[in-house]
Amino acid sequence: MLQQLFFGYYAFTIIILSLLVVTRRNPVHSVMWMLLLFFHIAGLYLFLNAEFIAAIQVIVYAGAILVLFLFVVLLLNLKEEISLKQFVGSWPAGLFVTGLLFVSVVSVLGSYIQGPIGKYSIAAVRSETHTKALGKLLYTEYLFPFEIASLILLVAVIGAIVLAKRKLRS
Amino acid sequence: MVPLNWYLILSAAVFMIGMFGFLTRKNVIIMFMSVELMLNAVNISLVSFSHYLQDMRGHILVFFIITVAAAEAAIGLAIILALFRNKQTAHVDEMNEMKG
Amino acid sequence: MEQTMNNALGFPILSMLICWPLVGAAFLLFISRTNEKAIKMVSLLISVATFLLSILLFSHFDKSTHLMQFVERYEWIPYLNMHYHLGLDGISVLFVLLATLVTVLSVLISWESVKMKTKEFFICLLVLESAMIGVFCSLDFMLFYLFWEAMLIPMYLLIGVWGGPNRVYAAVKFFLYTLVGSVLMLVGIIVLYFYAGRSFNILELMTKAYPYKMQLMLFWAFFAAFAVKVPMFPVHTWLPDAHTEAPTAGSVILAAVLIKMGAYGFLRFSLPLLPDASREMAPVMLALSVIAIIYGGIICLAQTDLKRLIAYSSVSHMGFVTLGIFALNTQGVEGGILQMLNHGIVTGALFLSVGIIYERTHTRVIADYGGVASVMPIYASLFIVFTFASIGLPATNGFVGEFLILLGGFKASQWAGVLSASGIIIGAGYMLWLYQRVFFMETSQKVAGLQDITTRELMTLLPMVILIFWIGIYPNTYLSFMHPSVQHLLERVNGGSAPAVAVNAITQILR
Amino acid sequence: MMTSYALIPLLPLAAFVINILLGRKLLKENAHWVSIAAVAGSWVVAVMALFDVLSGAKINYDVYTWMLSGGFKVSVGFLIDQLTVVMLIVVTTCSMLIHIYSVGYMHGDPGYYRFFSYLSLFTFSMLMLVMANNFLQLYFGWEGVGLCSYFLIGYYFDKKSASDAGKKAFIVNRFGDFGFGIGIFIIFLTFGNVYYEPVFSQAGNFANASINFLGFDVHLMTLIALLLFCGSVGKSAQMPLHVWLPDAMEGPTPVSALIHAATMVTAGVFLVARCSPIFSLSETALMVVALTGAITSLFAATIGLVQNDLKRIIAYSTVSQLGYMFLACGVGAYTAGVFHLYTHAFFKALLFLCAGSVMHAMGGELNIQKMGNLKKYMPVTYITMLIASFSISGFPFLAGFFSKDEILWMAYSGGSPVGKFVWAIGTLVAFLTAFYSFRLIFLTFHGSFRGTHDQEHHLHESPKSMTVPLMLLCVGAVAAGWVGIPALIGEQIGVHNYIAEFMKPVLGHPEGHGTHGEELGIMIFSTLVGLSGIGLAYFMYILRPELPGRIAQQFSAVHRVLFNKYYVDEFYDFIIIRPTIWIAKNVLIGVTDARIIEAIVNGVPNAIAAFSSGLRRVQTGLMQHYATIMATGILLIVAMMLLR
Repeated sequence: MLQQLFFGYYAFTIIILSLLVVTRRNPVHSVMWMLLLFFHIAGLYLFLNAEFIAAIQVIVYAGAILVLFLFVVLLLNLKEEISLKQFVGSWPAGLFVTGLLFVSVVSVLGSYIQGPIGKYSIAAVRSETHTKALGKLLYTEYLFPFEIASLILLVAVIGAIVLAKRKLRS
Repeated sequence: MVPLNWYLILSAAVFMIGMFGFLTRKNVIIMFMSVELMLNAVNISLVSFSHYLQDMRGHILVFFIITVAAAEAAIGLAIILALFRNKQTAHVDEMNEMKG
Repeated sequence: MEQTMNNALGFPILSMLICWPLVGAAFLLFISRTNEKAIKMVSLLISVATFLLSILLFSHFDKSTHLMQFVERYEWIPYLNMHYHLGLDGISVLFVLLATLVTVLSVLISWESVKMKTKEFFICLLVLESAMIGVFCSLDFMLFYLFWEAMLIPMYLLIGVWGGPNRVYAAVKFFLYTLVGSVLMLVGIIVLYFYAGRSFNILELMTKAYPYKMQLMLFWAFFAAFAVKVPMFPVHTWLPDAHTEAPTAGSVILAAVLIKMGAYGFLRFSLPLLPDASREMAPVMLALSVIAIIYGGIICLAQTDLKRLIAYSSVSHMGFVTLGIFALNTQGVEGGILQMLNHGIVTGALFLSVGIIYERTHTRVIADYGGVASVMPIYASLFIVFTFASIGLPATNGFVGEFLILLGGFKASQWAGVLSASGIIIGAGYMLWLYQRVFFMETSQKVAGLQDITTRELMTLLPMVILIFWIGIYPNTYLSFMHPSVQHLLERVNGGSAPAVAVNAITQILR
Repeated sequence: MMTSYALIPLLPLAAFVINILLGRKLLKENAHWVSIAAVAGSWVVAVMALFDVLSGAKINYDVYTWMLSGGFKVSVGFLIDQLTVVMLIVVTTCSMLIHIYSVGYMHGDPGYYRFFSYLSLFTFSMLMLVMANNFLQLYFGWEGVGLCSYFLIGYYFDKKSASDAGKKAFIVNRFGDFGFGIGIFIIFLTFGNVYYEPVFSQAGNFANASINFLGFDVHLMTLIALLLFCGSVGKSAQMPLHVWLPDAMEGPTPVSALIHAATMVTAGVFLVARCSPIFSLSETALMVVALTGAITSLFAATIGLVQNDLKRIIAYSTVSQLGYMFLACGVGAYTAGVFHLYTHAFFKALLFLCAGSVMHAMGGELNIQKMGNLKKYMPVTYITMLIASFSISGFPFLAGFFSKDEILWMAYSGGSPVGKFVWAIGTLVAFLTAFYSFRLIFLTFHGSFRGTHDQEHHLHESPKSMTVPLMLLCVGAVAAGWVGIPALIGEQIGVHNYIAEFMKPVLGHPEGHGTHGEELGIMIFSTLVGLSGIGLAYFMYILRPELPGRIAQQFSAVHRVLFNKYYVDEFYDFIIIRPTIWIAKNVLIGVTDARIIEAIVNGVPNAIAAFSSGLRRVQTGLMQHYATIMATGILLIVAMMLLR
């Protein structure tokens, strides 16, 4: 019962916060609501026994990405921004399509068939700790994708510099 | 015990809200944030799948998604900056160079 | 049946004729574009050399046979049974000569008038020459089609790059018009290919018999390609635009050679491959020809643009050609071939002349002219020769061709003969009116003080004058080339008793 | 010997080539020597040919094959028989005299060499025409003379009226040639040949044949004859294609004399005479010829009555006299027609050259109302012109008298169904001819001078090179007829009708069905008619000079119609030229080309373009729209999977 209540709180808050994020006129407010949203998602992860994921959710998303967003938002002209409508003209179409898509996705949930259960039972992860279990897997079986991810980050770093840098001349 | 479906409905709802944001917002930064929202929705479902199937692969995938999201955010925001410098606007409805 | 003769000359002359301009064009690539004089001299040398080489065809052609001569045959794409197969008979040999001669004159006339992208211009011209020769020599259907389409590209560029103010419209129109027709021809070629047991060999295809329905369909497919090129009424409207906008050399080649290919196509393919359909459809073709003659002529009366007038007169004159061809008798067909040659010479010369004066005045509006005869007497007297050749005055080539055609046409259908003979009245009307407005009357401001033609310009027109009188006074030099080939062709068309026809022909094609 | 005949046309051709190539730079003022030498050479050979023919030779040979295509073969070849020889003599003689005359007349003209080269080219073409041994070569010469006529009428090309007139002459002739050409086609299809000899010898076999022509069954020989006659009508300026000849007077006067009086315009008569074996087989065709001739001669003569332009009056007189010749041919009297052609060449050329002499003196003035009393200043011109006028009016024992009398007698007695009718018209025309000829004489040479003082001051007799040809032609105008003295008179003085006997082998000689008394009556009657015409002119223009004005006022409507040549030019302009150009502009260019063909040709791509520009509107360039559509696509895919 407590679990349901707990999930209910998180689910409700996450949805409300998501709505606030996409509807606020002022981008700074959106970012702030998003910050709160990310913390709640991290909480949900904890609830699902994924403490390492919860940790990087907070560190990377809330700590790094959102701050980056905030920086960029502050570069924009906020005064003009908040005096304008936040939605494009065709927003009802977007709403309609999204709604229908939601209905159709939800309607297939009933036909979900569970696959085979893996070896990482809650108890097994707990005994080893989540971080270690993930780390083992990451550095053995998923070593190659991991290296590629590092390369992607490198490319992103270089790309961001190249794109954001002003042209030397002109 | 919370059924898996509840998580999946939550995930779907967040995803759809993110999608709605992407489809309707003018400001390109908010659109970008909507994309992040959608990624998070996916993450929720992945983590919950992982939990209920007692498998680690969902977590691994989430790990990579977050990595890619970080990279994407960096590049995307850099593009927005460059765009803003050239166009003096962050509103997508004012960018229609591709109009046929 | 043996249909070819061994090459009387010891060397592959046709391949040389096709390659020589291409080699020249490639050579031009290596000359600096600033060195215009060298570019022009090389182009001239190449084209003159090609022309001199083609004279060998004239002197070594065996006039006593209808067989293909100077034949070359090599495997090209064995998988599809395509061959590199070249040869000439009495119908095609003269056009190769015309093409090489006209190219020389085009190079000469472009000497001063092409001011930009000179190098590319002459490369286009030489590539065009090679493609034109290829069209007339090909004995393999696919090779023919290749040259036929290849010719479009340099012409398209000539009009589109070096043309007048409205050049892009004209070039695209020209290209699309001809392409639409050619595509239908390609379908026809493929149908023939499969029907005849996977062969592109024109000579082999000619010996086969095709069911009538198939012939009919193919006839109209080929018609689409050839009629556009001729151009016959009602698909003629690209011609005035193309001629008006094209640079002088482009107009000359267009008038002298390119539009002959349509009529040549009828002679080489439609008639011998599809004899029954040609015979049945001849009345329709005669009617279209008569319409073209009268229609083109009357429209000329209302033209205000020099080049447009001559372009429409081409429609009228080519109407005579198709009339002769589809009269399906000796006089008509021989007259038609001769008239193709004549039209190439006369209309080519008229466009050369217009180019000469356009270079001086930069106007094509007839009303801007007047009294040119007073300031440019030599030019005026050359022009009147062309005018009267165009009208068909005896002793000029136009008369011989038109007379034979009308005689043949009259033989085939009295109405066609009588109605198209009225074309000679209209012809006199618009040409003399044109001449009067441009050359006679008081000297207009625009032409006052113009310098008479230079030696180079005289050299471009003189060959035409000589040919006009040569063909006019002693046409047998040229007619004698055609006799056996035309005879053979007409036997095939009017032969009647075709070999037995396969029953399931249509299903075979469609399979 | 045979080959030397080729020299007759070739010498002028050579002169033409030399003059046109070298004239501008080299010969200049000496251009006439080449041409005159050439035509004199031709004349000599022609006279030799005359003696050959007189001694019974008939020359017919091919020089080379011109065209050969299937069964169609035609050569350049020469046929010299009695008819040809007469024409040769007329052409070379007139041409030579007019060449000489031109030396004086054209002196100082900037296009001197050009003029003489055209004259040579004309002589060449005309000789090719008369010497042809087949229809196609005839056609060659036929068009060739038309070309020269075009050049020479438009000689002063900077004048719009001159270039208009040249163009008009050529195009109007083309209308006639259209029929002529089709005639040749039918001859070839009938006889398989276009040579005179086989055609004429086989014509009899087809006397009753008929042919389906354009859906009508017609008598073959009538059809051929009438089609050939179309050509004659054009070239000889008969109704309804006469309109070009009066305008042709824009050319220099020697040209009018040579081409538009003595030689070229008579080619039509020559053609009819040459084809007499065909014409004779068709009564209908002959009737048409006779009536066309008669009506034209009357029609032209009435116009001639009121014109004031010196050369145009003579031009209408030419049209009228040509009508006379056709009238003769039409009643079967080809010899009479050719005889009149021969005499007419002399006196009409003379009239024109005298007119040229007058123009020369008057400084280009052509209006006879502004002349008068010129006999005082130009005695030679006056006398020669007077004699020519007497000759054309049929004054007894002058050239015109014999030929005209022969025609009228043959018309009256020849047995043609329309003979009496055309005789009556002929006689009336004789009266009118005499009247306007002398009206011209009296207004020009008598009375008082009505021009400006300046002009009067300049009046002078023309130079020798002009007057000598006048005098020579004058001898012809007097004596040319003496070779054809009718038996009625000839028997009294012991001479034969030489020309009729000479021509008999070619043209035959129909006998008149009448008594000597009738013949004498006709002769005297027509002479009296001619004299009364002269008398009336004398009365109106010498005794009562105010009378013509009063009459013109009295019958102003008639006068206006006559003065405006029955409005034929305006009529043609209205029914042929304007509609054609209107159709060209408004129907063919405006509707068929622009609205129908171009509409389809441009319509297809335009439709594609319109469709794609509609399609283009989907591409708004807004990212959200694309994304929404993408989402819709996903939705559709999901829905499809769900609902399957």
